[in-house]
Amino acid sequence: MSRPIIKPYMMPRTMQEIPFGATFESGHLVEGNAGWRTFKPEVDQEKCTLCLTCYLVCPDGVIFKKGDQLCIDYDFCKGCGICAHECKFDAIKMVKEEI
Amino acid sequence: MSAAEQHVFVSGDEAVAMGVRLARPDVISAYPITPQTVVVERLSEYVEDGSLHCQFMHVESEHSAMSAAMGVSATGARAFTATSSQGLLHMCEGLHYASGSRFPIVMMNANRATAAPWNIYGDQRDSLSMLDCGWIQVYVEDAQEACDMMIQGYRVAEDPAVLTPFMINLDGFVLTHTYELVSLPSQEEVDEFLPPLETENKMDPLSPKSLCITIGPGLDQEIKYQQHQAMMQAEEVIERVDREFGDRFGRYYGGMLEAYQCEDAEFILVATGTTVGTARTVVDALRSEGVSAGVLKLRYLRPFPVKQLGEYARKANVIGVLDRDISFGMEGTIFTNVNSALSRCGSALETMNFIGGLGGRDISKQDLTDIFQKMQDQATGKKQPHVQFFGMECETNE
Amino acid sequence: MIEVRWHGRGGQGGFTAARLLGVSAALFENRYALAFPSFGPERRGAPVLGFTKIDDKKIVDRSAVRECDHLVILDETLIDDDITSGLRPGGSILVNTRTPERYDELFNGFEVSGLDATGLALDILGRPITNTAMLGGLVAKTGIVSLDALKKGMAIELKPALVEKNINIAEVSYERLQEVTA
Amino acid sequence: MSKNLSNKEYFYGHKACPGCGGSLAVRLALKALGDNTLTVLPANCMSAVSFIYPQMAFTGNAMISPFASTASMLSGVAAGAKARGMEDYHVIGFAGDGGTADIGLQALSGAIDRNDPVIYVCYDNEAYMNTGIQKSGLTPVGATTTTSPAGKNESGEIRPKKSMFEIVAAHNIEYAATCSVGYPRDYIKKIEKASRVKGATYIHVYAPCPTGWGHPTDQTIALAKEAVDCGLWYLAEYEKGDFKLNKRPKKFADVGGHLKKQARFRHLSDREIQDIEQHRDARWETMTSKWN
Repeated sequence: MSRPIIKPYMMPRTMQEIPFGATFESGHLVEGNAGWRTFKPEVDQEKCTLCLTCYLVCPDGVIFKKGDQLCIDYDFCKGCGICAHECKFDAIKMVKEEI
Repeated sequence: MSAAEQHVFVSGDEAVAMGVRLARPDVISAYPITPQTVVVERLSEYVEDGSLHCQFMHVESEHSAMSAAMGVSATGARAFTATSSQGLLHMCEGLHYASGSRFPIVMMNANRATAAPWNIYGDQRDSLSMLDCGWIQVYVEDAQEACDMMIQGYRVAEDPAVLTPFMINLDGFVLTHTYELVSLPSQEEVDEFLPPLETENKMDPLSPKSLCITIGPGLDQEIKYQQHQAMMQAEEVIERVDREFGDRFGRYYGGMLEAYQCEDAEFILVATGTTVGTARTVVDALRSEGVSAGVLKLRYLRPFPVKQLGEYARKANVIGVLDRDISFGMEGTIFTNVNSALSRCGSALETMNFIGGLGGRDISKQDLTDIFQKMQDQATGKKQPHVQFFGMECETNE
Repeated sequence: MIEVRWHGRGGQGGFTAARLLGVSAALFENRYALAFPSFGPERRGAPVLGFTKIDDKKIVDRSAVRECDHLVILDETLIDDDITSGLRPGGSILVNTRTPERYDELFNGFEVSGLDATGLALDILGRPITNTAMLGGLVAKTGIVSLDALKKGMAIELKPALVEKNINIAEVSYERLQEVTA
Repeated sequence: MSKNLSNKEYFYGHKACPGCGGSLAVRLALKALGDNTLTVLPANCMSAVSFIYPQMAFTGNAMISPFASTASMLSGVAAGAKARGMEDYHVIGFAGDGGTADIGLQALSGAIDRNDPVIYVCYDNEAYMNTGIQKSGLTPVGATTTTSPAGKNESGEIRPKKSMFEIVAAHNIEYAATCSVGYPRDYIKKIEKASRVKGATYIHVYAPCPTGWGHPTDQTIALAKEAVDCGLWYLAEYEKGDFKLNKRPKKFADVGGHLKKQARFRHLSDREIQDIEQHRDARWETMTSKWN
């Protein structure tokens, strides 16, 4: 797996479960950042050349290639729009998030 | 005394360096400051001559010395540092950080006055102002104890029930720069006594960790409770480790505290560090005159020997507390701690605080004899201030 | 307990002598010793004191030395009216001088010996480092430790290149003082 | 695309503001270094957004250092890793502009002086953003911050940025470079280069902060690139005692246009913008005449 996933986590109920010495498991994610978005990026796979510039400049690292498709991990995309702005092929559009 | 022991005639600082060498730290990060300097000089020589396989990191400040030691400890390696006075104060942030992270760093501190005025001589205002940093604090009386506590220090600090940093305090100059006979155990014996460090809270390539993480109001208090528990558990570990050390090397120091002539003493002086030695001779002299005097050597101030103190206080008439420190506007810090301990033990004993030996002022036998006299006066109804400075050079208009 | 006070200047080796005496007593005569300098920053040329305490039992009193039994003066320019302060009545003084008689009045009541340690050091070491000469003299004069213990102490404490010559100096000064005091 | 760039994400699920340049700098550097990287961050935005128990955004080993001691803790980690016999690892730190040029400068100097095998990255967003946009030693002339407010009497920050790159180079460091998240490939290349050096290295990466600079979140990369193109930032390397400019714009892009895209500069008069241009020209005069 190239990126960590959200795992369910119960907050400690006993002292034994308290993270010892303020140390905890790395890459331990309990929630996404999807709720931060107002706009979300949508990829036009036809226009996309898989140049991966968007992947390179994404501060959250949520863009990845799967086969010949460009994918976005919407659990963690914050909707900053950098990918859409930097795409030279106009292959990513920011669209209003619909709930 | 074991047959493999070697005798040397060294200063307190050198005894520390020799003890550290026997404890085999992986990395030493230290910055020089009088009167700790000889420790880092000797350790540098040991690293250079190959008698200590260790990296010596020349940091550019005490703040960095402690930060580097934490970095070392964060990889699970054994770290040592040493400082004094202003240097200890400069480290203060790191002291809290290290204890919260449960890094079993061992540090030597040469007790020295804190500026202003600028003063390089001994008192205990530096380490006593750090009592709340979450470090175990021990105060030693001579070079032998200093050397031995370097070895015991790692053993206690690294105990799974403790995992708390450990500060060994030596009175500046009077101990750090005085030469005396020290017995050094062999490396093999120390290796048997002190196993390599094993700890969970470290960077691990196979199971990566995030250290010194952010924890909000939701759980921070529990982390602090955990730290407190570890410190409380340290008491039992300190006693056990000291006993085992005594069995192996023939020197048992009394664990949390050592009582000298206290069993039946009416007048007990509570003291720390080198002053205890002088107090022993004064107690001997008073005893020969029929005064039932004793001295209680507080070895550990964190954790604090509450129970033990209470037991000795039960039979006493007056307890005097000698502080080479003053918490301005209140009293000596050790006095505050002793009073709290006694009150918890249900003792309503008279206690008196004697403040002196500041900025390197000598504490003479006469000073201590006078202190015992004042305690006797108090018992016979001649009431005095509970907190008094002794050995003043000028009239104080009190 | 025997208490010795050493007077010298930074760089003359007064404290090293105090320490060597302690080493010899502690490691080679099964006794206890403390050796310490006057505390503070070290500066070449400034007056410094050294102290050695020797006893048959462990020395626990670490308060400042107020009184002493023996005074060793490595540099006679340090002599002033107060230099004998704290020296117990009848105590001994060893001073590095060619003319000890000039201090007869000042040192009245004490057992005074002179030793031309500077001359001796210049002859043997080629440098005016007088500490080991004075040490040999003190040991001859007082018998605090044996010459043998002193030599052993020097052998383990001094830099290897310096051991032979310094032992030589101590032996010569030991003999001289024995002649003087005999 | 760099061939060696890991497809794994080592900095994920963090709580940095949308469009954060600093988080991109951290992400790309860690991807360039790959598995078994030991990371140290002082108290700053990047640590504040990634160690929020129980959400740990670093997938590798990472720790927070005291603010002043990113570099010394890095040195300690490097020494400890060596002592523990670890193999194939990198030790990297990420401090901000304040954490580097102000409070952390002494420790950084010490680590470079010791030539400890660590990569020190300064992500420069030109103010103390974590505490709410206060002026740092790397805040540029004219920028308004909460402690260098532009008002009736002052026009924002009045002193130029410290030249961290040259300060570091003056230590005769093994390798140092300036970068911008607007030129990500250049940045990755330089991180990779630093990772091959056996001693201390320093990478200074220009990283816009939409929150602190007052620009739309999608402009981060564009502004970081434009800053280089208009000459307010530069791409350079210091290696084996030599300075080298990696990019010499033939003609600078428009400074005024660039500055006016950011709320922090919007108060500047034409005259003040001209002053900034003049300062830029003088700086480039020195760089182009003295550096290769």
